Amino acid sequence: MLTYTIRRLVLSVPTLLFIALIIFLLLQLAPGDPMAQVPLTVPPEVKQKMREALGLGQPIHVQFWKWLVQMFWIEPQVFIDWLTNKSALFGWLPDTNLYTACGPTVEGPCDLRVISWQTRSPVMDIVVQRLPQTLWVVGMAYVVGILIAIPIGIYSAYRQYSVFDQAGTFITMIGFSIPPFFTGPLLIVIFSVQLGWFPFIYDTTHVVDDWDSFVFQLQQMLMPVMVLALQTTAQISRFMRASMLDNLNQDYVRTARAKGLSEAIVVMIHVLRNSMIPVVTVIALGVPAIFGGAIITEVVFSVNGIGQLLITALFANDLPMVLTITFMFAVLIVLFNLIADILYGLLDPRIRYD
Amino acid sequence: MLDQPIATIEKLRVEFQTKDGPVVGVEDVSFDIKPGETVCIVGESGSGKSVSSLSLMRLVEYGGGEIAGGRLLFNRREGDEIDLAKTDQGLMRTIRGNEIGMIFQEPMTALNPVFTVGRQLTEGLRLHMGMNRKQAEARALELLNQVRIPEAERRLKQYPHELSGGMRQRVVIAMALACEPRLLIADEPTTALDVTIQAEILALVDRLKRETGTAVMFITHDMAVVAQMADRVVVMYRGNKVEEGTVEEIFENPQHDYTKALLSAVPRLGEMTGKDLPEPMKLLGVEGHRTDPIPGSEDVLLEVRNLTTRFPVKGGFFRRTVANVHAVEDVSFSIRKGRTLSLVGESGCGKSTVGRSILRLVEPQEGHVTLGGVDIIALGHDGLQKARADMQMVFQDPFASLNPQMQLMDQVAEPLRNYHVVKGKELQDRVAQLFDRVELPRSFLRRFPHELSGGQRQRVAIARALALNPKLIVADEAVSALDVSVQAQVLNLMMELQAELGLSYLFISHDMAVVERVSHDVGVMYLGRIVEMGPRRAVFEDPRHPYTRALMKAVPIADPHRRKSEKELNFKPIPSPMHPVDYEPAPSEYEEVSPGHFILTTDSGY
Amino acid sequence: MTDPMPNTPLNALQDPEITQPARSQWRDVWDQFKHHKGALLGGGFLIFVTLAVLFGDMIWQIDPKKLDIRNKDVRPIYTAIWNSDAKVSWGNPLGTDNLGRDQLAQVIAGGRASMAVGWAAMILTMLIGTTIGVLAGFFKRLDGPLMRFTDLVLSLPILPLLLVAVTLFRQPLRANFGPEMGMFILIVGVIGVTSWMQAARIVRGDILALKEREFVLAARAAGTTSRGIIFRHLLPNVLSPLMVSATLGLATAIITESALSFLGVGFPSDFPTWGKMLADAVPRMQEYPERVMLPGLMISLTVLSVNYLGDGLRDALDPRIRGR
Amino acid sequence: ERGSDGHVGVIYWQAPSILSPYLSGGTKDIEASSLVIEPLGRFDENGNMVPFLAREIPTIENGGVAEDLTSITWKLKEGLVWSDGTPFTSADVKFTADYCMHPEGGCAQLSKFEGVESIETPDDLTVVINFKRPQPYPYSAFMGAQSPIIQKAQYENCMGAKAQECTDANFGPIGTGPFMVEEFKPNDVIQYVANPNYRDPAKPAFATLTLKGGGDATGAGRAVMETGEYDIAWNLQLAPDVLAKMEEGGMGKAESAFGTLVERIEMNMTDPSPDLPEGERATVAHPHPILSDIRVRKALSMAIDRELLTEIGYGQAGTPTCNLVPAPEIYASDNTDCLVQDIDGANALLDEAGWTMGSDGVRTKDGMRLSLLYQTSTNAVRQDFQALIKQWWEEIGVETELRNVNASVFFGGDPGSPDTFQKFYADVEMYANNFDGADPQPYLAQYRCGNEPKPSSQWAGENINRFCDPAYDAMIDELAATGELEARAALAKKMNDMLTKDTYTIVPLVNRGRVTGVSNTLGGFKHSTWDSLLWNAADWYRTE
Ligand SMILES: Nc1ncnc2c1ncn2[C@@H]1O[C@H](COP(=O)(O)OP(=O)(O)OP(=O)(O)O)[C@@H](O)[C@H]1O
Ligand SMILES: Nc1ncnc2c1ncn2[C@@H]1O[C@H](COP(=O)(O)OP(=O)(O)OP(=O)(O)O)[C@@H](O)[C@H]1O
Ligand SMILES: [Mg+2]
Ligand SMILES: [Mg+2]
Repeated sequence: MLTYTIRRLVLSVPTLLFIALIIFLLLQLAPGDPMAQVPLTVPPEVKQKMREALGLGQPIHVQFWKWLVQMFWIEPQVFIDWLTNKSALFGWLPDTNLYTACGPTVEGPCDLRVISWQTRSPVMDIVVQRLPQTLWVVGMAYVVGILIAIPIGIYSAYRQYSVFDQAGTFITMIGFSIPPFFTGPLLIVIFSVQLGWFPFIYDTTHVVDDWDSFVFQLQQMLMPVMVLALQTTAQISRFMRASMLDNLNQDYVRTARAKGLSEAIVVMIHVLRNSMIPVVTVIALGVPAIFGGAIITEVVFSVNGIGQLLITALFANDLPMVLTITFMFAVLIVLFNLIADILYGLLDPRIRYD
Repeated sequence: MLDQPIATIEKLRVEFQTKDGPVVGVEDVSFDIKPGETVCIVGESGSGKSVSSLSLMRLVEYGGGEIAGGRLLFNRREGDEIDLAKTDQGLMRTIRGNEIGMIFQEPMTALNPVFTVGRQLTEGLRLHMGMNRKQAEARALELLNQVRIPEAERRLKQYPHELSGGMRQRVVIAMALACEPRLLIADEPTTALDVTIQAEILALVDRLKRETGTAVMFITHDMAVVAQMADRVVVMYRGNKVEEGTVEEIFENPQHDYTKALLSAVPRLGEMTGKDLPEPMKLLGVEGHRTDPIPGSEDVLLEVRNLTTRFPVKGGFFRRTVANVHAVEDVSFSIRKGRTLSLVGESGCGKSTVGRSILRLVEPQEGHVTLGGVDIIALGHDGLQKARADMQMVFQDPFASLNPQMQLMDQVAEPLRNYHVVKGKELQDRVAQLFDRVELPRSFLRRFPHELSGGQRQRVAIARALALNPKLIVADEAVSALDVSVQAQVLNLMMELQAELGLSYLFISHDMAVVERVSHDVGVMYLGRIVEMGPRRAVFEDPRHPYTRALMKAVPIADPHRRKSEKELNFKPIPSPMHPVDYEPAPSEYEEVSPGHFILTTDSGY
Repeated sequence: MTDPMPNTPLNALQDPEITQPARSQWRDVWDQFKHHKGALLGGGFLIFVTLAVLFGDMIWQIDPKKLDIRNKDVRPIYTAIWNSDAKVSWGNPLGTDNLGRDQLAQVIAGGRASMAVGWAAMILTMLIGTTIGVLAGFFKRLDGPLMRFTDLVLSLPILPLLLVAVTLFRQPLRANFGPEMGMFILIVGVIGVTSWMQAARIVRGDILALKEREFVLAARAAGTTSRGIIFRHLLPNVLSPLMVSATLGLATAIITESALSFLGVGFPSDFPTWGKMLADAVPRMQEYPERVMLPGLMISLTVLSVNYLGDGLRDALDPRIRGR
Repeated sequence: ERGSDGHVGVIYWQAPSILSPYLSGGTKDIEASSLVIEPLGRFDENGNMVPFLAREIPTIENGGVAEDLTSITWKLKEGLVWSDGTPFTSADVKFTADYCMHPEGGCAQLSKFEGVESIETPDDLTVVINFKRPQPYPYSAFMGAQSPIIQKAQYENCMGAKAQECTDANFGPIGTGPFMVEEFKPNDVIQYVANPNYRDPAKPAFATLTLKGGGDATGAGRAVMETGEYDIAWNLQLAPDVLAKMEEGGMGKAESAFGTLVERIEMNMTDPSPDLPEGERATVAHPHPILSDIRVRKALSMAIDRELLTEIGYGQAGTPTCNLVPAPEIYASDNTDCLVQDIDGANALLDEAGWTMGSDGVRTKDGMRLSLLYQTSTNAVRQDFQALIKQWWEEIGVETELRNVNASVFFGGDPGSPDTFQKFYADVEMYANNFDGADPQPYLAQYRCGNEPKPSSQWAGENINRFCDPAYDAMIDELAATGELEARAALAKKMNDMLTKDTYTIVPLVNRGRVTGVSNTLGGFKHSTWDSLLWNAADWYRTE
C-alpha cells in the first residue's frame, strides 16, 4: 500500500508538470496583456521594462521555468516561513527566514513570488484569503449534500419503486436540473426579502468567536449551502441508490438474513458497508470540483470564493492568477484521484495494491 | 419422539410476482425430515429445490416470492410445533440461524467480503446465544476446528477473499452450525468445489450429522452425491415432487419416468471399466442413436512438446516482474486424429492454460506446438489467424461464451465471415445446416442467447466451433455448467460428431466420470505438470501416480452401496504455483509403466 | 395449472420447447421498455417536446423576436382565473415579456436551441468518450497515456476554455456558419470537449471487464480481429451504461448552456434559449413568476424525462434484465 | 460625535482590486480609495468645486490663478495630519505629482497632470503649479477623486517601476480622509475604521465602514432596498420596473442624479470587416463601406424612439438626449431634433441614398446588404435596447446582428482581445461615457484626428469612432486657448453638434442618471455624479 501510494505520488509529478505546461500554453493562446491598463503616455521602452519585471516578453520556456521556480521553490519557502513564524501549530519552531521579498527597500538578491497582474500582490496570499469562505460555504454544502443524499439513497434502494423512491427520484432530478441562478434568487426572495430570516450578502470578514457570531455564520451560510447542496444531493443519492441496489441482491445478504439478523443490521451494516465503497470514491472524486464549481452561486450570494476569484481573474486577463488557480485544481484532481484509489483499497479488503 | 419429524412440508406452493405476471416457483411439494436423517432433494436446475428450502427459512419473501399455500410445520426446541408459513418475521429471526441453519451454494459470494471471518461467525452467536464477544470468539474458534480449518485462530482475523474456496465453504458451514441448529439445510454446498474438497465437505457434513444428530436437508442435482449422502431422497421436477423413497429404492427401482431418465444420464465412474474405447451413453428413451465405440485413427494431429506458460506477477516500485505463476510447466502430449485426449486435475492446475496456449490465446513461454505439420508457435499474426481455422474452442460457461447482444445466427456465422468462406444466401444455408447438425431447430436462428436453455446454448457454441470444419476442438470444461441430463446429451452429440467427422478433442474437465466416458487418452495434471498420462483404460484402471490415486478416490460414486468413509480421505493442500523470477524448475521426466502409460518420476510437488 | 407430466423419459429430459415465435430484438426491447412507466412518460414527453420545438412554429406563427411594446408584460391567460384585472390576451396565451415578445413563441424557439445544443453536445461527448474509453480499455499500451490525458482534461475548467475558444474561433466560425450557427458549434464543441471524461471512464471500466469475458475469448478463437471484437462484441455491450451517461450528458449540456447564457458568453442576446429566458426572467420573478416557471419547468421536465427514459432504456437494452 | 453611529455598509457589484487611483483607472478602485485619500478639492452634488484639503478654491478673482493662466497656487488648510499622526505638508502634494509623472510609473491618471511644468512648494502650506502653456481650466490636478494626495513617507520608495511592488502601500494607503483601511481583501471586501486624526473631531459619525464587492446589480439593489443589509448600492443599472419593485421593499430608495453620462451609439467610420488583414481592420486606412454615408447614419438615428428607450430602460433615471455633452447647463446644446422617431423619413433617406429594399426586407446597394453588427456589453438594459433598436432598424430595412460582450472584457482595454470597445470590430456599438469634473474640454478633445485606437498605439485611444475632421481639430485648439466661459461654452456646443446632429458620428440616446440605492436610515448622503460617489462620507450619519 505504501509503495503503491509513493509510486503513484512520484508518477503524478510528471503528470502534473505536463498538465501545468498544457494549461500554460493554452493560456498563452488566450489574448491578454497585463500592460493593457497602462496608459498610452508611458513610453514603449518603459512598458517593455515593466513587462520584463513581470517575466513577460521572454521566450515561453523561460517564462514557464520561472513560473515553476516561483511555484515550487519560492512559494513553499514563504509557506515554511509562515509556519515557523506565525502559525499557531508550528510557531514554536525556530523562526526561519528562507524567503526575502523583493520590495522597494530591499537591496541585493531577493525572490519574486507569483504576482497577480490585477492587484500586483502575491497570488497565493489572495488564494489563502479566499479559502475560508470557500471551505465554509462550498465545502459545507458538499458535506451537507452528502449527509442528506446517503439516507435518501439507502431508503430509495431498500424500497425500490415505492412512493418514497419515486418522489425522491423526482425531487432530486428537479434539483439537478434547476440552475443555481434560479434557486439562488428564489431563496433570497423567500428567506431574505419576504421572511427576513437570513442575510444574503455573505460577509467574508465575519469572525466566529462566540455563540452569537456562530449563529450568524450559520445564517449567512444557510442559503448558498442549500443551493449548492441540492445539486450534490441529487447526484450522490443516485449513486448511493444504484450501489445499494447492486448489493441488496448479493448472496451474502441472504446469508446474513439466514443468520437471523434483523433487517436494520443487514441493511445498515452488511449492505451499507459494501455499498459505500464505490460511493466514497465518487465522493472523493467530487472534492476538487467544489473549489471551482460554484461560480454562479458565489456571484449570487457575493461569497467571493475561489470560483469568483478565477472568473474575475479570467475577465481581467490576470494570467498568473488563472494559471495558479487552474494548476491548483489540477493538483487537487490528481490528488483526489489518488485518494479515491487508496480509499478503495482501504475500504475493500479484496483490493490490494502493492 | 425420535420418529416425529422436525420439519414437515405440506402442499407447499410458492409464487413470484414478476413483471410478466406471477411465476410459480414451487407448485406442490410435501415431505418431512426426521432428526438425524439426511433427506436429499434432487432435480434439475430450476425445479424448485432452492425455493423450497428458502421457504422453510422464510427467505423467499426477500427474493420477491410469496408462500401461496401449504404448511411448513416446524418442531421447536421447546417442543411446540409452529407453522413457519404463518410466523411473523420477528419470530422467524429467532429461528433462523438458531434452530435452522443454512449453507448456501456459492462459497465465493455467500460471505460478506468486507468483514472478517471472525466477525461474521460471531454475529449469530452473540445475537442468539447472548454471548459476549470473548465467548463468541472462543466458540467461533471451536467451530472452525470442528470443520477442520487449519490455523483456525489466524483465519478468524482474515477476510473471506484470503481463504480458498473450500475453506470459505467450511466457514459457511461453521456459521450454519454455530447455534447448533436442529435442522441444517444445505443448498448445493459442493457444486462449485473441486472433487477433493467436495469429498471433504461431504464427509464433514456426514460426520456432523452423526455426531450431533442434526437433521439435514441436502439439496443437489448430482446423483453421485446423493448416493453418498442420502438416507432418503425426494425427486423434484418442475416445481413438483415426483418421487420419494429411501436412497436404495430410488437408485435401484426408480418409479417415475423422470427419475429413470435422470439416472440413465448420470455417468458413473467405473462404467467403462474393461472397455478400451469411449462410446456414447445410452439415454433412456432416446431411440435410434448409435452407441458404438469410437476408434479414431493413429495419425498424430497435434503435437505438444515442452509447453511452458508463465504469467508474470508485477510488483514493487517500478512494476517489474517480481515473480511468475508457473501455470503450465514442461507439458508434452499428442493427440491423434479422431481421438480425444482429456486433461483432468484440480482447479488452478493449468488445464485451461494448456488449451489456451495451444491456440495462442495466451502466449506460451517455450515449447512447440504443431498442428497437422504447422508450427503454431512460429506463426505470425496472419498465419495464426489462418491456423485458428483448424482449431476451435468451446468454453465452460455457455452463457458467458455467447455474446448476449447478438443473434445466434450471427454468432455462428462469425467465424465463416472472418475467414470469408461463404457469403450471402450460402452463408445462411451453412449456418442452418450447422444448426441441424447440433440438433437445434432452425427457428432458433434469430433468437438471442438468453432465450435458450443451457444445453441449447452449449450446442450453439459447438455449432460455432464446427463452422470452419476444424480438425481440433479444445473443449474447456464444455459440459461442467450443465445439468446431468443435458450434459449427457451434449456429450453424446460431441461423440457422434467425432465419429462422423473424425474430429479430435482436447477435453478439459475435472469431472472424472465424464472423462472416463469420452476419452481415448487421459492426462492428469497437477501444479502445471502432467503427472500421469496414458490410454484412458490404463490410467483409470491402474492409476500409478499417488495424486491420480487420491483423485480417483475422491470422486463420489453414484451408487449408494459404495459409500466412502471419511478415513480414506487425506489431501494435501496444493502448493502455490508462484515462484520468484530466478526459479528454474527441473524438466519433467517420465517412466513408461505400460505401453503408452507414463508417470512423472521427478518431483511434482505432490 | 399443472404441467403435463412427461409420459416418456425422453420428454422428461428435453428442455421445454420455446413456443413463442422468434421476435426481433427491437420488439423485445420495446416490450421491456413498455413496462417502465416513467420511461414511457419521459419518452412521450421528450417526443412531444422535440416535435413541438421543431414544428411548433408552423402552428404558432408569431415571430419570437418580434417586439410589441404596447403588449408588454401580458400575463398568461390563466391568471385571469384568479385575477380578473390581469392584463391577458388570447393573442399571447402564455403572456409576453417586458419587451412584448410572445412567450409561447419564445419557448418554442428557445427549446429548439436548447434541445439542439443538448443533443449535439451529448452525441459529441459520447463519441469522444466512447472512443477514448474503448481505446484505453482495449489496448493496454494506450491505457496509461489516455487516462492521464483524461485527468488533464478533467482539470481544465470549462470557462477559460470557452473564453479562449471564443476569441480564437468565433471569427472564422461566424464567417463560415453565421453568428448563431457559429456560436452553436462553439458551444457544442466546448461542452463536448470538456465533458466526455465520465463516459470515457465508464466505458473503459466496462471494456476492461468485458475483455476478460469468455465470449470475447471465443470470438478471438474464432479468428475475429480486434476491430471486429470492438465493434461487434464490445460496443453493443457497453451500450446500456453509455445510455445512462448519455442521458445525463444531455441534461448537463442543456444546463451548461443556460449557465453560459447567464454568464453572458453564449448565444447572441436576441437568440432565445431556455437558459437565457430563465436568466432574463430572474430579476422579475416576484411580479411575473410565470416567466421563470415556464423555461424552468421546460428544462426540468426535459431533464427529468431524459433521465427516466435513460433508466428505461438501460433496463430494456440489458439482456440480463430483458431475458428474465 | 465621531464613531457614535456605528457601522455603515456600502456595496459595489464590482469589487475593488487595488486602492490606488494612480495604478488603476477603474471606478471601483478610485471610489474605494476616495474614502481614505483626498484631493485638494472636490465637486459637490451640483458640480461645484468645494475645498477639501485646500483652504479655498483658487480663482483669478481671489488671486489663486495667475492672470495669464500659467500657474495656480493652492493654500493648504492648517494643522492637517495624516491618519498616522504625521503632519500633512505641501511636500506630499508635490510628491504626488512627481509620483504620477514619473515616466516609468505607469500612472493611470497621467492626463490629470498634462501640461504641468513644475510644482513649487514655497512653504509647508503652499503649492504652486506652473503650466507649460496657459491653462484655461487649471483644476485637473489634485481635484476630484482621480488625483488625491498620497503620503510621501509611505510611497517614497515606490517611485517608477517599483510602484507595482508596493503591495502594502497600494492595499493600505495612509490618507487624510475620514476613514482608514483596516483590512483589504482584493476583489472582495474592504473594512474601514474611522480616522482618529480626521480634521473635524466630530466626524465621521460612523466608526466602521464596510465596502463589499462582487455579486450583481440586482443583489446589490436588493441588499439596500429590500433587506436593508447595506446602506448604499452603487450603480444600479436596472430596468425601472425592477427598481420600482425593489423600492417597495421599503428599506431604501433608488436615487438618481444626473451628470454627463450619456448612453450612445457609436458609428464605426472604418471598415471592421474580418476579410481585411489584421492590422488594417477597423483602421482609418479603410473607410466604412456603409456607414461612411451620412444619410445612412442619419437614417439609423431617426429610426430610434428615444422616449420609449428611456421609459423601458431607465424610467425616472434617464432623459432622452441628442447631446454628447448634456451638462453642465451652459455647455448643453439645445439640440432636440432627434427626439421624435421618424421611420418614414429614415426610409426615404435610405431610398435617396440608393439603398433599395429587397424582397426579404433588407436593403441592398450594388449587391451589398445593409447589414450591421451591433455590439455592446452584457447588461440586461443594454440587451433590451439592442432588441428594440434592432426591431426599428429592421423596419427601415437594416439587418442587424447583435452581440454582447462581458463588460470586463468589453471595457477591459486588452489589446489582445478582439472584443474591446476600442478595437470596435463591429459596425456600431453602444456604451455610456462621461467626463470627470465640469469641464468638457478634454472630453471633446478626444475626437481629434489620429487619436483613434490603432494597432500602432496598442489599440489605445479615445476617438472610438475614428472621426476625423480638420475643422474640428481646429476648434479643439481654439477651445484650449479660450479662457472666457461664454466663448468656451459656445465653442463646446458647436463641437457637440458637429459630432452629433451634423455628422451623426455619435448617436446619443439617453442622458443617464446614476442610480444609487440609498438606505432610508442613512442621512447626509449627497449624490454627486461629478466626483466619487462616496465623496462626502465624512458627513454621513444614521437617522432615527
Ligand atoms: N426471485 C425469483 N423471481 C422469479 N422467479 C424465481 C425467483 N427465484 C426462483 N424463481 C423461479 O422458481 C423456479 C425454481 O427455482 P429454484 O431456484 O428453486 O430452482 P433450483 O431447483 O434451486 O435450481 P438450481 O439447481 O439451478 O439452483 C424457477 O423456475 C425460477 O425461475
Ligand atoms: N491471465 C492470467 N494471469 C495470471 N495468472 C493466471 C492467468 N490465467 C491463469 N493464471 C493462473 O494460472 C494457474 C492455472 O490456471 P488455469 O486457468 O489454467 O487453471 P485450470 O486448471 O483451468 O483451473 P479451473 O479448473 O479452475 O479452470 C492458476 O494459478 C491461475 O491463477
Ligand atoms: Mg438452487
Ligand atoms: Mg479452467
